[in-house]
Amino acid sequence: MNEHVKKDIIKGVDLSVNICGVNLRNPVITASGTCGCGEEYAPWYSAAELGAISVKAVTLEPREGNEVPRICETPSGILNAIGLQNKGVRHFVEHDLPRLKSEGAVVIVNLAGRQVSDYAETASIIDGTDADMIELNISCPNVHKGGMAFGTDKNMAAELVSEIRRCTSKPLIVKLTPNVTDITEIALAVETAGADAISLINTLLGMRIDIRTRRPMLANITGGLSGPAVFPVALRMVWQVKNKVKIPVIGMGGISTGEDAVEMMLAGADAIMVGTAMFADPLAPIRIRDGIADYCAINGLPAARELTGGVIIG
Amino acid sequence: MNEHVKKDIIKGVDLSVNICGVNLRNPVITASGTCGCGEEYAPWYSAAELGAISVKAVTLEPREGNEVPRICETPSGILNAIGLQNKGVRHFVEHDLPRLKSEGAVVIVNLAGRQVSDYAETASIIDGTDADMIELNISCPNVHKGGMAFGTDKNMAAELVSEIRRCTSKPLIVKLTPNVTDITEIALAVETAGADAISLINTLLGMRIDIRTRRPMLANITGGLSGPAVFPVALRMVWQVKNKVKIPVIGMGGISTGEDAVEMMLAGADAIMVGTAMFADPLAPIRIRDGIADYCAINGLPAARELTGGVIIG
Amino acid sequence: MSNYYPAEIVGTAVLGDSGVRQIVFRSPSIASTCSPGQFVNIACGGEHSSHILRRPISIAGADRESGCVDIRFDIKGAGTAWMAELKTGELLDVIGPLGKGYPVEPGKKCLVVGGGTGIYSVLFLAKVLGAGCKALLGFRNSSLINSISDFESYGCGLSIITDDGSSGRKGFVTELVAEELDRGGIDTVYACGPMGMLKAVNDIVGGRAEYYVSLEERMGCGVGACMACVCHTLVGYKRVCADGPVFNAVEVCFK
Amino acid sequence: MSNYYPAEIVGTAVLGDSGVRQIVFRSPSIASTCSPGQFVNIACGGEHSSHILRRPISIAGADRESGCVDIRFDIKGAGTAWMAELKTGELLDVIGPLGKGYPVEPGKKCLVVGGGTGIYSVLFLAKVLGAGCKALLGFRNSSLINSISDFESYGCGLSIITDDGSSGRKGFVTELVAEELDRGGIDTVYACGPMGMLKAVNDIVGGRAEYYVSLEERMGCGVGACMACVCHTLVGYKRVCADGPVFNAVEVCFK
Ligand SMILES: Cc1cc2nc3c(=O)[nH]c(=O)nc-3n(C[C@H](O)[C@H](O)[C@H](O)COP(=O)(O)OP(=O)(O)OC[C@H]3O[C@@H](n4cnc5c(N)ncnc54)[C@H](O)[C@@H]3O)c2cc1C
Ligand SMILES: Cc1cc2nc3c(=O)[nH]c(=O)nc-3n(C[C@H](O)[C@H](O)[C@H](O)COP(=O)(O)OP(=O)(O)OC[C@H]3O[C@@H](n4cnc5c(N)ncnc54)[C@H](O)[C@@H]3O)c2cc1C
Ligand SMILES: Cc1cc2nc3c(=O)[nH]c(=O)nc-3n(C[C@H](O)[C@H](O)[C@H](O)COP(=O)(O)O)c2cc1C
Ligand SMILES: Cc1cc2nc3c(=O)[nH]c(=O)nc-3n(C[C@H](O)[C@H](O)[C@H](O)COP(=O)(O)O)c2cc1C
Ligand code: FES
Ligand code: FES
Repeated sequence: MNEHVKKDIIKGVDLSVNICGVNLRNPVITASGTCGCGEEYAPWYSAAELGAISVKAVTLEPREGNEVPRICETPSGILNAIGLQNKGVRHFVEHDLPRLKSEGAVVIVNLAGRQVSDYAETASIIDGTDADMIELNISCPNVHKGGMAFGTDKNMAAELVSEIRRCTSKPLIVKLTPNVTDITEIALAVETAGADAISLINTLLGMRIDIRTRRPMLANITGGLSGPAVFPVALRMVWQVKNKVKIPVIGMGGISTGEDAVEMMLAGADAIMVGTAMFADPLAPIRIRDGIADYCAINGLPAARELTGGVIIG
Repeated sequence: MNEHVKKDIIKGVDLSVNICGVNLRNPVITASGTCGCGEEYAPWYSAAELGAISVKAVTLEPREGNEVPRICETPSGILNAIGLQNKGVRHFVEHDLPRLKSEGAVVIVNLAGRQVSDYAETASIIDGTDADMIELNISCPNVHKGGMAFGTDKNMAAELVSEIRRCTSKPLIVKLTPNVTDITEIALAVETAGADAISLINTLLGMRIDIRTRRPMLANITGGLSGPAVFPVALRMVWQVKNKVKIPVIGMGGISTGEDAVEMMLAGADAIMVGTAMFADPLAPIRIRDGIADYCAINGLPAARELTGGVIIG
Repeated sequence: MSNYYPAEIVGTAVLGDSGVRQIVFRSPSIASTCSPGQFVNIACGGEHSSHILRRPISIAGADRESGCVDIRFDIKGAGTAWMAELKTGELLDVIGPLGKGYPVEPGKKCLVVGGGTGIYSVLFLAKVLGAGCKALLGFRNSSLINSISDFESYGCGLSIITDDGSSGRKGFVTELVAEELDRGGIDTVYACGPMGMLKAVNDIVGGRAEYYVSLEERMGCGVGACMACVCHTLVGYKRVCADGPVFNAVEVCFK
Repeated sequence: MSNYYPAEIVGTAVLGDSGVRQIVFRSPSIASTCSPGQFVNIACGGEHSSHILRRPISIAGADRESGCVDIRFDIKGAGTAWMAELKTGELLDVIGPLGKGYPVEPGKKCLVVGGGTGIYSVLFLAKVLGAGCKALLGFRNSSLINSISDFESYGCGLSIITDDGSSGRKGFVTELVAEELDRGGIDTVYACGPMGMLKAVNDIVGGRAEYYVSLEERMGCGVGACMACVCHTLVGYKRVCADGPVFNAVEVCFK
């Protein structure tokens, strides 16, 4: 499909991975919502240097998003409630996608909606473009109809995925919410319904109150927790899901160092995403890529993909 | 019931709270599993200085617990998988309970089991003692039959609570697990089944891998996440539950300062529990108690209980 | 998180009775490219920190020759309390310059208006404008007054007012703005401070001069990627960190 | 977390080529009550730290008069790396003394056996036992050798062995133990080091002397309350932090 994508060989380590037919030069993808459409991080790195970029969620129509404050800090984490602000899929297809593709980036389009028909229409529009993959966001906790309900019910999740499967022949990643009792149940349901890969985790639902004003820290009252604080929960879920499904798994949640990325791959991730870490260090994705190479080189692994699922149990 | 318990008045602030008929001199309770049966913290404070002590889970028969390592660190948190090691309820009733009661502590007995009959028999034994309350642990993630299954299914939870309700006339607190899709559903089910109060949260299921050995950091593979990292999740759940149930709510999860405790009470907690914070600072419960008094004094609140549910929405 | 963008601290100070802190750090790249109204983003808590978000702080001054950058801040919470303990010789983890600063046109007669921590942002502007501007500063009370001699050294005119009259005149900085505008001849007004002040000044300016405001909002990325820091404008939400923090007041929806 | 139990650092050092760090801090309460085999629990990362667990480190020496306590440690991970950067005059957040130390009976002839970071714990013991003991120390190679002159200064006998023979004799410390025991007259053997070494020494001692071992395990509370740090004994699990870290080897299940 995208055979032209070159492989990163760093310190003699082949970093390339293949996620349902799409070649990534390295396993590091920037996470949806934290890197816009790549432009803003241009002073630090080009989106083409990444394994891929998962762009800010696009919806059928433009969305305003939530009131401010939209973000606050928690111990080793942050809460956000952006509310899917975006200019709509048509603007994305006209302005952002061509730029990203011409730069040579592998583009994952994160897709959100309110109802099945929204999702479907948006997916059909993306299907007609040269975007590389679709990431179905059935997990946004910050809008009343942001898809989280789809992500917490295995039947609704499966229905949505089947429907979108019919709208596109592009590789379909389904992004899961961690706010569920049994993540493997949802993972199996979306696999059966036709997902080509699974990405997880989206944010954990959280809340903070400003004790000076006694008001919630976020205008939206609750928001999504991300950053290092959630890493152990994310790692556990990736491990559980990898043990159940056959399709590739993209792991994320709190990864901020090369070591974290290695740990996530050992737990079962075929590739990883980096979000919140960029807020502290814009160069985080590059540093993490190099850290994976370092670990592999030191441990005599010829290719990063050999890390996947390498945890030794028992 | 325990009218003799004195009220803490610090800086003119009345810190006392009443949880389903039991008087606590202040709202700070040490969390089950983190303070043993109180003895070890004697060099720092006596259990009688606390609002109450929730002792390490007791089970009908002695339990060995899990292999080591049983604990590891995560960003602003820890994972533990102790596995309910304890000497059984009879040992507790003979040795620990009399000592705690003679010291003047308000004692909450944290109760765990494998099946309904275990729980019931243990509750009946406790019912015949002078323990102040029972905390039904339907939420331990670290043993295969540690009650977590009860805590993730509203019907199983309700059945267990009804059964235990029949075994004891003591105030019955039910401790919920956060590893569920909808915490309010479980909270309502246990309230209807006869719970007198709800405590939450137990730990979030997590995992870490040592990338040097490629083995899980814990012998149990997965463990429970606690500490500041989980605070925003705990706060959100306390707020959600308080908005649904009429019975008192005891909030915990990552509280390490007086400000955290105030925030948890504003979210809806009638009392709070402190666990992991004691590992960093053995004096944490006392410091947190004083911090609550400071906040109330500065903000002109005559009694700490007025904090409960004081968050301003809208 | 660790010191990815280290800059050596070459001086620190407590400014007068106000408790306001000053840090001067060496960063030739920031000093040589920054302009008034831009800000830096500072990592707090050190290498093992539990604080994930950087703290945005306005650039209060910069010197190309020495490569030094001056920031001034109030202690508001954990991050600024930590910054206040830093010492000369230590490293500051700082990213910048960020955002779009005040547009400056030569030869214009200007007012620079500052309230609270907003005075640090306009201090740098006053340095650039020099005698071409008059600075109008509001403080809650006399004990909070600081950075005055710096404004004076830049040769701009200066008027100070305190809410309680504990130093100089009693009242709000908006009164000074009204008087200066009534006097006539002002081309541009620049302001940084609390939203209430910015809005009140907007009403007073009422189209009689160009009016630029510097806004504050809680930030995630600080570079325009995450949509956390938006403000309402006539054309919808804009990002304070990347489209601002300085905006032409005509496009801002003051509420 | 903040400095709840602050003790001023009065000296730091890097010990020889080994890279081992030494910190001496002033804590009269710890110095006056501690005994060999006990440990302190140190908060790492500073006030804004994301590290929740304290790090257990053996007391390598203490002086009642000056109130000073000596600890020595290898850099293993984030916590010890942070500790290694501490400087004289800074505060260490330290709780102790914790645990049960080595039981010492006057007039006995003893061997103190140390391997790896286990030598710091037996260093304090050698100070107390003085000429009543002989210290047998094993290192992986010569570059890791440290603290030797301290052992010497306490007047105890001393033998060193390295895994690779790069300094002194080549082999494992167990060989030295076997030889000393074969020579006869040893009442008590104390050992601290890797589990493999403790077990091997146990086999060698084989009931010919009293044998005490100091164990390590990952800790939560460090005071006996959480059941995180248990070890297998003949009577079930015991807590390394509160029932140990020193145990009579007869009760320990070496596996
Ligand atoms: C563009 C810009 C320029 C600024 N320039 C200055 C300056 O020159 N001097 C100065 O004293 N202050 C300035 N501020 C405000 C300063 O950023 C906050 O006071 C500081 O972030 C508080 O951090 P804290 O950890 O001490 O407080 P906390 O309340 O503990 O901070 C918690 C979180 O909220 C954020 N936050 C808190 N207050 C504000 C605020 N007013 N604006 C934005 N985010 C906030 C913090 O960045 C952090 O993420 C500026 C803010 C912005 C947006
Ligand atoms: C009773 C006792 C006494 C000790 N005395 C010394 C000493 O005098 N000198 C010395 O160099 N080391 C000593 N150690 C080992 C020392 O505690 C660890 O090397 C240190 O905790 C590593 O922390 P870190 O953050 O650098 O490593 P990391 O691996 O990042 O630590 C992560 C977590 O694992 C724990 N951990 C890691 N290694 C160990 C270990 N071997 N034992 C227990 N917990 C561990 C840490 O405490 C921390 O909670 C002792 C351990 C114990 C239990
Ligand atoms: C500010 C912000 C905005 C986000 N927006 C989206 C989004 O639009 N779509 C989506 O699927 N996930 C979104 N996420 C979730 C991230 O993609 C990611 O799943 C999560 O933050 C966990 O990874 P991290 O800890 O590395 O940030 C957002 C996260 C943040 C912090
Ligand atoms: C080491 C450890 C052991 C625990 N054991 C129990 C237990 O036996 N029963 C129980 O209900 N909760 C147990 N918990 C959970 C705590 O009581 C508490 O719910 C959780 O740790 C969150 O609070 P914290 O962040 O303040 O620690 C344990 C927690 C820890 C850290
Ligand atoms: S802080 Fe991310 S867009 Fe402004
Ligand atoms: S560390 Fe808690 S019992 Fe030993």
